[in-house]
Amino acid sequence: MLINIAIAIFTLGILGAIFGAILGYSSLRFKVKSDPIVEELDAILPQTQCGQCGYPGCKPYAQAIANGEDINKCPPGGDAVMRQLAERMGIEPKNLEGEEKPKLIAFIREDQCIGCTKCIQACPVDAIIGATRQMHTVITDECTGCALCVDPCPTDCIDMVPVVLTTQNWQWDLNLIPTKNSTER
Amino acid sequence: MSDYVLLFFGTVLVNNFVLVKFLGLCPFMGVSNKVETAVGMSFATTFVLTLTAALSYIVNTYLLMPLDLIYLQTLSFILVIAVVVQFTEMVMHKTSPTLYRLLGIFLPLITTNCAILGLALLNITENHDFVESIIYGFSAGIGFSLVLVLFSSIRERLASSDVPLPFKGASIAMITAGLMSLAFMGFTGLIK
Amino acid sequence: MTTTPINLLSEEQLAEISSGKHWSFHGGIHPQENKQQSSKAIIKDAGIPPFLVIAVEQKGESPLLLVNIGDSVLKGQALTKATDVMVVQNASSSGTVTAIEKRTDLHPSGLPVLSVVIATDGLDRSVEYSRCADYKAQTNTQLIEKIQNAGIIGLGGAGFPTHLKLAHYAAIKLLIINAVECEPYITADDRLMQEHGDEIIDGITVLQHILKPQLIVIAIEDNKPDAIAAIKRALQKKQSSQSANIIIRTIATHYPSGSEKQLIEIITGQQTPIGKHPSELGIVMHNVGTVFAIKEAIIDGKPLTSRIVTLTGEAFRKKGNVSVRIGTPIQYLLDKYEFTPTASQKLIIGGPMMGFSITHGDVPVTKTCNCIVAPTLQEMPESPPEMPCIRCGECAEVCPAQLLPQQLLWYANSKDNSKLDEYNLSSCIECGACAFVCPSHIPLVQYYRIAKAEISSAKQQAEKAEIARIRFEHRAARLQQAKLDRQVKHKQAAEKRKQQLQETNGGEDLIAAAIARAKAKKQATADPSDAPADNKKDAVAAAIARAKAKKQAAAEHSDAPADNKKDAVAAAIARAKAKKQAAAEHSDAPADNKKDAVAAAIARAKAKKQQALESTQINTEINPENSAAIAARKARKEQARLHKRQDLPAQIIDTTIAEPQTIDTTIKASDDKKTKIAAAIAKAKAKKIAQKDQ
Amino acid sequence: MAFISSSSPYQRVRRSTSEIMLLVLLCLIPGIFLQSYFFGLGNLLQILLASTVALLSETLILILRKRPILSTIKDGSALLTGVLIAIAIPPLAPWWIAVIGTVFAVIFVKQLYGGLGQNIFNPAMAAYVLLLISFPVQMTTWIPVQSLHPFSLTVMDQINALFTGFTLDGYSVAQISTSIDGLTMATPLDTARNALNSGKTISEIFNSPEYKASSWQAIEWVNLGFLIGGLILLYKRVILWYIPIAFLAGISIFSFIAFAYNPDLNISPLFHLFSGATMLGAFFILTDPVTASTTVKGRIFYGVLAALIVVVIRNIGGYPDALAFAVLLANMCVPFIDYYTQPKVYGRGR
Repeated sequence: MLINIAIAIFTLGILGAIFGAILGYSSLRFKVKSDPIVEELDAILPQTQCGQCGYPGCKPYAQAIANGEDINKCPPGGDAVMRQLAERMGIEPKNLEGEEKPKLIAFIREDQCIGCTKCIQACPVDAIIGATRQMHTVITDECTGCALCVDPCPTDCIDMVPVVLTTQNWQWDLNLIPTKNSTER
Repeated sequence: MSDYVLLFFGTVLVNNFVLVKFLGLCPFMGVSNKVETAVGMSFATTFVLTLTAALSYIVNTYLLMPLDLIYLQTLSFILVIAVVVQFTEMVMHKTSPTLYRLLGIFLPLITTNCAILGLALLNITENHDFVESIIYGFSAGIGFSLVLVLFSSIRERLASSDVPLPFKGASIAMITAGLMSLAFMGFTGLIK
Repeated sequence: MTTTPINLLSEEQLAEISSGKHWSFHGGIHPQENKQQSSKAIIKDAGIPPFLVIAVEQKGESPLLLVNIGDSVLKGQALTKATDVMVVQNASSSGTVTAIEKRTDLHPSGLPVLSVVIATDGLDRSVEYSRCADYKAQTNTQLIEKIQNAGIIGLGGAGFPTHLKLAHYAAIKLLIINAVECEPYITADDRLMQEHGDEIIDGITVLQHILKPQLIVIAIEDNKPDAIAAIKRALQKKQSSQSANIIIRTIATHYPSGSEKQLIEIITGQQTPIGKHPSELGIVMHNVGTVFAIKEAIIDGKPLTSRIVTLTGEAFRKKGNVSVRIGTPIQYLLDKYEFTPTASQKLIIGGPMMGFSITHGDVPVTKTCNCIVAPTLQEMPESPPEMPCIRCGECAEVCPAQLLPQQLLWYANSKDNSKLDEYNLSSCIECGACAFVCPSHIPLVQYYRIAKAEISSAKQQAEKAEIARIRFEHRAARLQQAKLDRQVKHKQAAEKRKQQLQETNGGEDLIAAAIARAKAKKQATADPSDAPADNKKDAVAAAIARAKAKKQAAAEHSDAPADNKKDAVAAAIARAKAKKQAAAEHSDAPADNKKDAVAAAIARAKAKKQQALESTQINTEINPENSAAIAARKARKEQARLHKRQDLPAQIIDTTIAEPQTIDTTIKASDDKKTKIAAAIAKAKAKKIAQKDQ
Repeated sequence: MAFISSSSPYQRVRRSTSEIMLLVLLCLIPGIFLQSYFFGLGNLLQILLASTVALLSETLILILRKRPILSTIKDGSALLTGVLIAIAIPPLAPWWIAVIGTVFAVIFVKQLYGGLGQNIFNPAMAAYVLLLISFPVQMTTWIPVQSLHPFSLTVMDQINALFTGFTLDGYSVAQISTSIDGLTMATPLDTARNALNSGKTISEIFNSPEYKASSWQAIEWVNLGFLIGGLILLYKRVILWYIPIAFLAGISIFSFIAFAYNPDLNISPLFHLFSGATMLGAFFILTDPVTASTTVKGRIFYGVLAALIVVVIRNIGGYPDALAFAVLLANMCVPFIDYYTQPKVYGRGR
């Protein structure tokens, strides 16, 4: 009886040891060094560098997501980015934290700018040019609409304005030319 | 030879593990959202099934039977399965990190996939020899892959259809699986 | 823009083409043509409207204007300057420029673009046209420039600048003249060919001279027998070595055979590979209207000032083709040709398959406007309500791009952009064949346009994000570099101080060591908080200064033992620390503290600036001649100081060192500016107070 | 002056989805007529019953889903589903067969997937499979051709049989289904299968009294009826030729291979073509655009796949007719087929 138990334990032990050795070898053989997912996540993020997620820029947030941070903390990216992140991470989409706003860009009212360079220092993408005591201006093509320059301005001369609609960025619209839909999607 | 062919088609179509035997439903529901992941899961599961079939046969025939340790079958098979799955996981992490992440928890969960243990035990109850065991394992994997890939391509289409809210997601997938199972009933009696 | 020919037509292929063989394309439809409504009457002049609105913006870019408000202009006078991609816009009648402003453009969006408004004088005086009988003496570059200056763009619909199309004349083997006009209702090209066959052949000869193709094919649909006959006659008249390689190809009426890619497939049997330009196959295509305009520009010296527009549809009493001056308001045409609106009237620009609707007549005719359809409800009834797609596949059968419209619709509805890409949505030419046949009346084209716009905006956003990321990373790197530089500088300064100290103190090292220790300690406490430690640093500096003073005192009094000195330094440090803590504690939130500090700094900076300004002004008053130089020097000094204080990034400093001239202008404008600045400062102060109150 | 703003194209073909469905229904008439000529008015009753139930259940679910009712009902798809189910089930099957089948088809197989255009499986065939698996006895009892009836059945008899299981004279459906010779009636495919299983060869079967008593001639006629209807559909371009031709060609080829391999154990291609629901399936069921493949190559593949499954199951499987199973299995593969049979887009090489 006892010998049976001993045989059983011994057999399983041997089996376990063999398998353990195989696994140990393959864990060395198939070692994975870096995690490319951070780069991929960073590519999905809108790169506004606005810090609304609580991280100082998009890359740190991408890193944080890879480490298990929530994917719903990027209001500039909106629902679309969140869904991409969810798909990429293989997790369920969540409701966005904070609300999605229409795309805005910064605009400096010239007559009130005193040339303090505060906004220049605040801009994460160097989209404001100007010099001390010279009027500053926003390069509209480069502005990401992060609004980080609004608060530092001592004279409150920076407004966030919607992007001007031209024939170039105009889009066909289902509402403009309504399509009737019997299933009321 | 024709026996093997019959065994293969019988296992893929007539006694399909998922739709007829209802084994391995967890990954069938879990990773069928996208064809890409389904294909990855199919490969992983087929690989695990085949390897497990071979290993469990060896363990059973050359270790447990001679030592009269049949009562340890379940225990040692689970050990075999766990090792194979771990191994697969490592290989996959190395070769395809994207797929590794997409499969997520379902990859280690292959361990607890009843299809695998079911296969090991069925191999013994059906008295399959070594080659038969491997063919059985492989064809079970192919059968699983077939329906998983078809199911996932259906679900991709379902994702953008106007399903009533209470039936969105898993519930319509269940209904679809049921209908697929109905269709597979047509193969009954094909191979006796 | 040069393109490398990848897959030029071979001699055999060209021989096959000229032998009369022709091909067909996938799909296509046969809509009701309704061309007889307008094809019978000869082309009339639409007359001179009271005012012309000539849009000068091209693809979102405003060119350099050559006229000002109030200038009188002549017909054919250039309004804008040509740049490499843009063509010249010419005045289409004589008169006075009354406005240069944004006006609604002939575009489905109905958005305004920069336009020149000319009040016509009814005289239609034109600039002197210089006829050029022997254009063959001129180089290609000269001819192409002439075409650009004549303002010629593709008149078929897309409006691609013609000079760009002619630019790669090097490897053209086949020139196709597109006279297909496959859209229902439109007969502008048809009439043009019937009445101006000779001029068209002349235009073709001009193109032949520029491009030197081996073969020229004039493609005409078989529903225009009169036009075919006219062109044939004109070609026979030309019977010479020139016309030897010009052939007329009659093709079956089959919409959308007039689309560039489909026509190339009909004529050559080749498909233009995705992402490639036909010129890479050695093929170039020009619309027959464009050819006519080229003839006028090169031989007659006349720029493009008018085009032929088909006015058709049952709601027009007088239908037909008219020659309309570019910029003529559509309302003028509607009134003149007795447009009688009916219930739920539509007004379609272009043909009924690919055109777009406009909501009012207050828009000008542009160079690409080939047709205005005003159908009655019986002619083109409202589309019945959309039904669900039953995947019947009719759309895939007719799609000339061989797409799967039913799948595209499915993914457009679920906004699955990657799938749309996989199913090649970008290859859709928006011909409308799919929507034409759809039994569920789904406006497929509309869905695709929206999806395309969404994809392109997503792409743009991704590109923008990439640029933003690069800029952010560069900035971070620069800041890091600046920080390192600063550290090096500080270190150097510290070394210097130490040396000085050693010199003055004769090797008394003890205190320096103590300071170093104190510094280390402070850094340890200061490091964890990221606060912009101007204020902290100040405090630290103060403490150090105090410590220094003490040390000096101690050195002077040198009877005090070293231990004592150390104690004193420690005490000073302790005091400094206490002070700092107190400062930190006295405001509840650290952020407020920071803000206060920043605000205070700003206020200080401002006060300084104002002082500087005032002094500059005093200087100006005293010695106006020298003032600029003085001001500049002062400004530089000020900037240097600010630079030290605020650690500005190097890039900004570069631009800040202002030239005297700029300062000069600032001073001149200062009266006006001063009040503004004062207001701004007041505002800043108010803000500060408000923040403090919070 | 403001004009109406709308999207191009402004011209359209004037054929609608409802018209397509109506045409399909009309083209079913020859087959239905022949069916009722041979088997009595039972199938007309079934059609009446099933259509009513289909429309009612469609209305019910549309109310629950808060969707427009009238315009959806008008598309005619529910009606078509009901009619197809009624044609497929035995004419004197109990009333609840039709009801269960139709309710299942309309609610579960169609509307839960989002309604017309979005269902994955053919509703009528899914319902048929469900019924066949759940109620094999009721679903395989075909009454004999009227001329072979031992009793003459009146309309009232049939109505009664449908709802109570007995004729007015008190005969049960099972009794009516027995022909003069006292042999239980089944479809010819069924008969052939049973005989094959009991070890007879094909030629023996065709000469046996069971087979002669079976309604094989009638079934052939009905198939012919559906063939005519299908040809009209093809002519009217309501359906495209790819699927029917691929399916029928597939049936002929696969069954010929089996027949050539062993003519004693496998039924002939001609018999395959004109028995069971072959013609109904080829022209009216497989061609259902919603559940069929939409690419040209895909449609051909789809037809051939269905044909292969039909022949395999008919010849060696456990069910007499396999069309419904084949349709479901082929439906299942459609998204996959569609994905891999995309046509080459213009400019993507030749």
